[in-house]
Amino acid sequence: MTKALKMNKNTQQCILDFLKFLLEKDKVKGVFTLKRINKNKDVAYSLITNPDEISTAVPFYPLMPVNAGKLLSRFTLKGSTKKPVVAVVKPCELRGFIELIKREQGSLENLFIISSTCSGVYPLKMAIDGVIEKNLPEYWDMVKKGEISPDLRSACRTCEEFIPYTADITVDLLGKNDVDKQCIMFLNTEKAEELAKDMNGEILDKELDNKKLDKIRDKRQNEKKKFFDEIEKKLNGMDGLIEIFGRCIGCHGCSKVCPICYCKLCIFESPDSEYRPSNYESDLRIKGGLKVPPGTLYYQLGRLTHIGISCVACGQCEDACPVDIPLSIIFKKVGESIQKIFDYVPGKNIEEEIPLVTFKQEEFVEIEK
Amino acid sequence: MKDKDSNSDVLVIGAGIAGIEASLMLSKSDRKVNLVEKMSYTGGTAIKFEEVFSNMECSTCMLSPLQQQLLQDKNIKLLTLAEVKDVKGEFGNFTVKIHKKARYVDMINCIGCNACFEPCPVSLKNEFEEGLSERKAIYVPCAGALPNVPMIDTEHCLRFNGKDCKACQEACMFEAIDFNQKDEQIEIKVGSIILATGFDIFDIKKIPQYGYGKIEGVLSALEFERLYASNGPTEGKILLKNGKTPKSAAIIHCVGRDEKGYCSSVCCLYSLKFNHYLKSKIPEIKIFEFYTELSIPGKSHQKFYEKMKDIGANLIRAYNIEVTKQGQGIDIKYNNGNGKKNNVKVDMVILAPAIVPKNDASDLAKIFDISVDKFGFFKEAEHNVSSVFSSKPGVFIVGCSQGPKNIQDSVSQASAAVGKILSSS
Amino acid sequence: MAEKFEPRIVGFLCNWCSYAGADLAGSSKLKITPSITPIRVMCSSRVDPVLVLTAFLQGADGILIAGCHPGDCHYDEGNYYTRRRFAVLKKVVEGLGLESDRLRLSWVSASEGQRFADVVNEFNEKIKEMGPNPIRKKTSL
Amino acid sequence: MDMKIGVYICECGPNIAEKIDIDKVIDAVSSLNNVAVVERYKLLCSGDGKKFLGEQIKKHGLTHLVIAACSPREHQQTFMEVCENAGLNPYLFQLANIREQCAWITDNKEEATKKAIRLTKAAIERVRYHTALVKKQIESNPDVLVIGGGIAGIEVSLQLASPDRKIYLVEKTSSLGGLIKNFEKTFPDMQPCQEFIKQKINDVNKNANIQVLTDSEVKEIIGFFGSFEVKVKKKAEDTDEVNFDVGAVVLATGSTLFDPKELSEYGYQKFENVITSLEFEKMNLSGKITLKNGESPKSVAIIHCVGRDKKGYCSEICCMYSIKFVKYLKDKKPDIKVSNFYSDLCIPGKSYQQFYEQTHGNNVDFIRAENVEITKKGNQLNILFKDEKGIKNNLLFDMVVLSPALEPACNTSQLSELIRVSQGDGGFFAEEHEKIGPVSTSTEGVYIAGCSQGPKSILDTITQAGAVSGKILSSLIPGKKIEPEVKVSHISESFCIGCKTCLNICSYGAITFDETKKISVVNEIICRGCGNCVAACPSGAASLKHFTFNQIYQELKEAV
Amino acid sequence: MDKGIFDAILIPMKVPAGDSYVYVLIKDKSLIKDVLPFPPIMSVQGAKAVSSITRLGKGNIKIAAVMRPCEIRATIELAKLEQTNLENITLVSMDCPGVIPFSDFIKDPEKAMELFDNAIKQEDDKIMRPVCQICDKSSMIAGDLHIGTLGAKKDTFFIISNSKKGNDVLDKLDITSKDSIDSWKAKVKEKTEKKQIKRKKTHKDLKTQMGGLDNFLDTFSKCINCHNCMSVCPICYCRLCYFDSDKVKYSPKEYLQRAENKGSIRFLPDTSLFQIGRMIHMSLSCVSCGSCEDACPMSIPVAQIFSMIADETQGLFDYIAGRSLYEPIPLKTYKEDELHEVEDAHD
Repeated sequence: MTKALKMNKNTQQCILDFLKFLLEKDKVKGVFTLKRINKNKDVAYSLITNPDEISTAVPFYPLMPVNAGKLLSRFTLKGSTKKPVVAVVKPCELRGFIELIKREQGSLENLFIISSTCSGVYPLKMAIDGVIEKNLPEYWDMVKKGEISPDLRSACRTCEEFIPYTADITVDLLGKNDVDKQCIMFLNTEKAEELAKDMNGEILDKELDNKKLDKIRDKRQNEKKKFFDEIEKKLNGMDGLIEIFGRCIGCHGCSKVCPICYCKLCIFESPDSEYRPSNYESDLRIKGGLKVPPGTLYYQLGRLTHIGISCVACGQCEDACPVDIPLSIIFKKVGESIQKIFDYVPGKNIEEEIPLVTFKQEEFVEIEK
Repeated sequence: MKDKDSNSDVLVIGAGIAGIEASLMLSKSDRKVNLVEKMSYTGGTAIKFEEVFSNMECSTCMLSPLQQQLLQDKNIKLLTLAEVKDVKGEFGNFTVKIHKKARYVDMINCIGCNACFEPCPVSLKNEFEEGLSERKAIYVPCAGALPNVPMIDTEHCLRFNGKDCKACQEACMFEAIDFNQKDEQIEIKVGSIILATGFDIFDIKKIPQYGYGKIEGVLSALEFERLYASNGPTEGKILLKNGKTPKSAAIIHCVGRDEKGYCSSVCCLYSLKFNHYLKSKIPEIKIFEFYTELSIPGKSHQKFYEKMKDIGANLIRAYNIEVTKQGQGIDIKYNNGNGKKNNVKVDMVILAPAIVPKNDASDLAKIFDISVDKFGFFKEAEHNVSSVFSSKPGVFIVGCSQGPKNIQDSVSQASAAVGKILSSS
Repeated sequence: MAEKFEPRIVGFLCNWCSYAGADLAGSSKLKITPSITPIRVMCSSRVDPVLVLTAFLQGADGILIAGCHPGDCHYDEGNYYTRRRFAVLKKVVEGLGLESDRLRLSWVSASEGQRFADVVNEFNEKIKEMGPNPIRKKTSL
Repeated sequence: MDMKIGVYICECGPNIAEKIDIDKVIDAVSSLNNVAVVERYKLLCSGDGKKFLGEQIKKHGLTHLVIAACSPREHQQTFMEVCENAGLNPYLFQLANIREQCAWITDNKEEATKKAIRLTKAAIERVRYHTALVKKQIESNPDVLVIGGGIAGIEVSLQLASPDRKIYLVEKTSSLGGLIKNFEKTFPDMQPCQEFIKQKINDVNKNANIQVLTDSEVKEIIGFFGSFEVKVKKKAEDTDEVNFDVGAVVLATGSTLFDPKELSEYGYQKFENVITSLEFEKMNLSGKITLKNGESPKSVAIIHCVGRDKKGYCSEICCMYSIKFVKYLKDKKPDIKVSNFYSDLCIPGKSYQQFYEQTHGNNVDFIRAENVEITKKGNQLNILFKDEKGIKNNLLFDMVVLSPALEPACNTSQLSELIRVSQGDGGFFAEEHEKIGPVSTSTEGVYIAGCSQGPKSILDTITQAGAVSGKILSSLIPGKKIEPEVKVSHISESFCIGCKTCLNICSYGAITFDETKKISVVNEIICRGCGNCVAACPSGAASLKHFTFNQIYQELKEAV
Repeated sequence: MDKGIFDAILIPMKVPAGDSYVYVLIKDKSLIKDVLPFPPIMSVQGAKAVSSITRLGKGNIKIAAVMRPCEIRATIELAKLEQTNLENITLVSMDCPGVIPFSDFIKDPEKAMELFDNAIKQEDDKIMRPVCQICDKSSMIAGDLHIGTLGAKKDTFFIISNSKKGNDVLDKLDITSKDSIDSWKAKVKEKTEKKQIKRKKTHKDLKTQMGGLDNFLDTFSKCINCHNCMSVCPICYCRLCYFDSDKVKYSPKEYLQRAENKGSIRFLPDTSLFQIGRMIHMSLSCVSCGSCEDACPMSIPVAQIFSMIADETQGLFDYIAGRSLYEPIPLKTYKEDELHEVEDAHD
């Protein structure tokens, strides 16, 4: 039985109150969460220090502008924060962050994580012309029912890891039908209890409603099967891959947004991977022709082998792809198959070692000391 | 001469640009240098200029890094307010007696905060500024002078004229001011000597028809340099005595050339430079430039001349020039090239006087036992060898002390002299 | 705004001319607004436009780059490049309708103590007229 | 070992103490991370002050030092020495200028204090990012390559050659001596110079430390001050080239005459008895000055400034040697008529006016003339010109001597390519600084002497040769190591993309391109540390030691 | 190629899935049938393609690269920046009708293709990318050869040479008819002038729309820092972008400090620094090809903004990116007497 904090108000509101409380009571110096950053109500991750700014925070907004794991890593890259900071992130973002910490790219010290049972987010494109805003009521309705909206990103629709593993506080959202009347925050750690202390609301012993959640997981698994079968059909050997990745333009945008791709300089952008005239000359001799820029498929497969083991299937790559390649499903599929071998769930447990560290970060001369 | 017991130290006299260049080079090759300067500051005459032809570079920017380096150089012993009184010995081992006047301000304690000036009750014309501004009895010649340590002018200081004034001493927080300082007689031993004592300018008063010293608004080139200097008496504003801006000006070349019997080789160029000075501050000013022969030798100077013509330099070849006062303005009568009489009226006249030997050149020559030429410049040894050899082995002559020349040639001579010293001992 | 506005001006000064000029201004006890913070660089050409931009976006009210007069550069020609880079920077900022007047390029020689004082004070006045850099308060940079 | 920053604030007597509330500054900075000690002192630059600092550094085991006092231009050096003596790397120190930039610019103590705090903080934040820089010492080769066997090259070689310094004297013609070989006398003293130059050549030839390479041309020079690798090709025999290393290079390639054929009005090589000054010198040296028909001329015209307008500069010596010619002629034929046609008489310096005046009188005249044109009239040459009064005029002469402008030797541009010394005005080699660097160039270790730098007299050439020798003797000392600047640029191999932007803008050719790796590389010995390349590099691959992005950013942050 | 003038051709080709076009380098003539010199989209910027195979040096084979004028101009910029070696490459351009946004295309490739063809027939560009609609250099000849379709009789076209390389090719092709290209010139002039007016107007509107601090920030408030714009930009050739380097990575302390100064900051905080910084670094070489806008997941009108800025910065040195291989990159050189408007007047 873990402790839980119960408040009888709209869950989102409660979280805002809680975050405000944390800042006002000086329990934390900063809050990291999604926030409306301008009058157009654009939403972006923000670092908030002034309690009054909390009012414009939207912790559970159904959008993932960037994988917060990547951001938290950037935040703590140059050493852990000395002042306490709380971050509200999604389960996959948290898992991404954990994977990065395992690679020395960040630190959890003085960083407290609030996450929730996650019902997924909409594609970035829907944020462009405010569609998400319109969809909000429908979204929350769906959250209560624990259903899957077809508008959600494929990555989310097929996500089974919607329960955060290592969060200090887990907010009960998914499938909670009274989410707008009541808020349950599971205080998974002592630190969490400390933070919640003096917050008005009642402390009780509680567990997540696993039956309910299992049902939802089933739904997602079915969804996933559909997607996988579909991709299965395409993924028949090389030609299949070429079909899928044929239009890749080699912009490497996917690795730029990937929470796991942390290398200062991607090996596929490093001098070693550069293409010499002799290369294409031989290619021409053999094939009679080649796609330019070359090596896009090589890159995709290479990236798979590099990060497959740690892919948390957050779907950012697909969101960012300028040529709409269904990356998230492919990476999820291949990733899982790799992870199964070691039955490793990326980001599940910070103690757990990465099964195969097949790659190290390229060591570079510091440009600036 | 390469005998073992020869002394490798060097005495450099004159901390103008040539002397500085020589000292720094010698130090670079691990020679100990005694640099003797008559004045209280380094930089010589060049430091008085705002800009130098033909690249119009700011003179201070050019010199101050060198001056700084000089002051921080461990191998160079700078003696300011010092003069050589006696020299014995020959190349390899000279014994030199130096008289160092007391500065009455401790070089080490003083940090150059200038707190002592303001309380000083005495005030008189500042020679460095060609008398265009006032200074106190304790003073540095101009802002930014290096070393940035004032001196007491005992001739005018009340305390040294029987009164019991110690205003400056009271103002100083560093016990830097020491009235009991005494002149020193220093004796040093050196192997070789470089004379870089520079030049004076021809006393224009000797030629009354230029009206210099009689007519307001008739300036010598050096006075004009200070007038334009951004660290000078007017912060670079070109003004007449009455505070008005001149609407027209005349520049007159070759002042004293005939009297001296030689061309001073830099006047044409710095006179051309004055066009830039005038035009940059007073774009609408009208300029008349009177010359006899245009002497602008070298690869870069004609280009410079053309540039000055583009900004409006107006050169008139003229003879028998006469400058007279005309009401508010100044009238210049002259014969032009084809013998016609002519005249113009201007607000300001700038005279380019000949370069003449330093007033004490002949005394120094005696002290160092070297010969001077008929003009009084130090005389170079023999024909077809480097002009830096004086008539006495081990004594080298550089810069304008050997004859009128521009900065470039002075610096070349300085390096050459150093070369002679380094290769001979 | 209650308390009176004190501009924060960053001054990139080249070691050989402008910083020397600034020192001369100081030792001549000329009055200069303390709102300028001088940053010494060896040559104005070291001033990376991105550094200036960084200062600008972090809310500096004014940024002054000062170097040797053209032709006087201690390193021959550095300041000519400074000028070109500055022109581009200014154009970009201006092109985006941001306040390019907060960026300034000036030549100050080692003997121009007075000029340095004038440039800085005059710039300070201009900035005062413009008021604080609005970017300072923007959260969504 | 963790960071221990010591902060010391100088009262500078009343200068800082009275204008700035030092205690406030102390309070403001004491709490900053890693600040081990903050103290005030009455005068840090004083003997006691330095002693105090030294002791403090040792006592607290400081790893970094910040001093808030006067301008770095005043005492940076002083305090860096203190660090060095106390065993602290002098580059782990930063000086905050709270005197010139705070105390002395305002009477408002509060504001001054605020700014002092800002500057001191900035210095502390900056010093965190300082790294210890160590002076390098590079072995240097004392030998010298002298290109050009004229008087300049000879002078340099003779002065520099010594048992511990070998000289390679490369001359493209078959013999040493250059132009002077053709002169009978030198102005203004009219000293015979044949003996003089023969003697010099002799001295060179019997000097064991000078290797003379005639009929040779330099094909390649790579490297930098202290170690250049040189390839020299012997013209005649196509034997393989001579290779050797030197520490410095002297360009003494001299000058040649402007070709009057380019200006038809002078009728050069169109009419007999129109000759150039050089041809006249040779004729004079041969003993008899004669016309083509063997008779000796009764009247000679000397025309100055031939080609001056075309070249765009005054060649400095033409007036003087023209006067010398008058003397030549008068010595040989006292009754001969000589007329000088000149535009402006350029006789700078103390000796020449007199020299000029000596020639006055008996049948010698100096005519200020414009638009000079030469035609044939009978068997005489007719000179048409406009005189000072602007009146057209003409005069007849038996012989006309042209005084053409001097121009750079033909191989100047090829050499300038070879060794990265640019050509300045008139195509002559550009000196490093018109005033204070007349014989050095923008490439360290490469010097220019004589007319290769610009037209000049033999005397000035000799002086310049001496200057070059001085430069080399004082900076390239046998057995002494060279200490290059330490605050230099560095280009990160991993991040450079090889766009060559930095290459183009470096004034010193300190950056080279590694063709195999396709990246730019800084030669730390040549680099002077201006940082131009750093600001130019879009990838941020270049950085300037001691003025890195972060170091400057830290200051900037405090300012904003 | 038939005449053995070239060993290979770099040209766009439909991808197997048929839902995009990418550049291919082909030697095998049989492949030529599948190529489409002028696809309706620009997925890869041609300059990036050329650079990707020639950055490390020229090959031994002669290649003809058939690209749009903007791609060729970018290629020339890259050549000046040592990022490509054109020695064995002949650049062939054609009058460019513009392309349609990738996002529109991918919805229904077939239909898009039709629309595209009609648009070309009717010379109507409103389905094209906004930045194509304001492109006033769509027929600029910067490469070696240009194929002019404008003002040509039906099913004919002009081949215009612009360099020695180009002439050589023409000679080898020994094309007999040498018509005057005046009709082409006239048409191009007319088109260009129209575009120029539109370009100016668009920029003006754009400036009022997004000019000023708030509008600027709002415009980029959606930016997710994926740096796609930079990744696909042909001019952004750096191995590691300045704004991905350590220079822009701060300590937690500093991030918090910056947040405290303002109450809150967007995280990551340096979006504007990146955007403006990128303008400073590459706007002088920007050819307004529009790739950035196509690649922006948040549909920020990056290309239009950059084209606006580029026109201004390039105007400073009356430089046009990619106009000529022999105009030096402005920041690699200087004039002693210029740009006095940006410096304080010194008396």
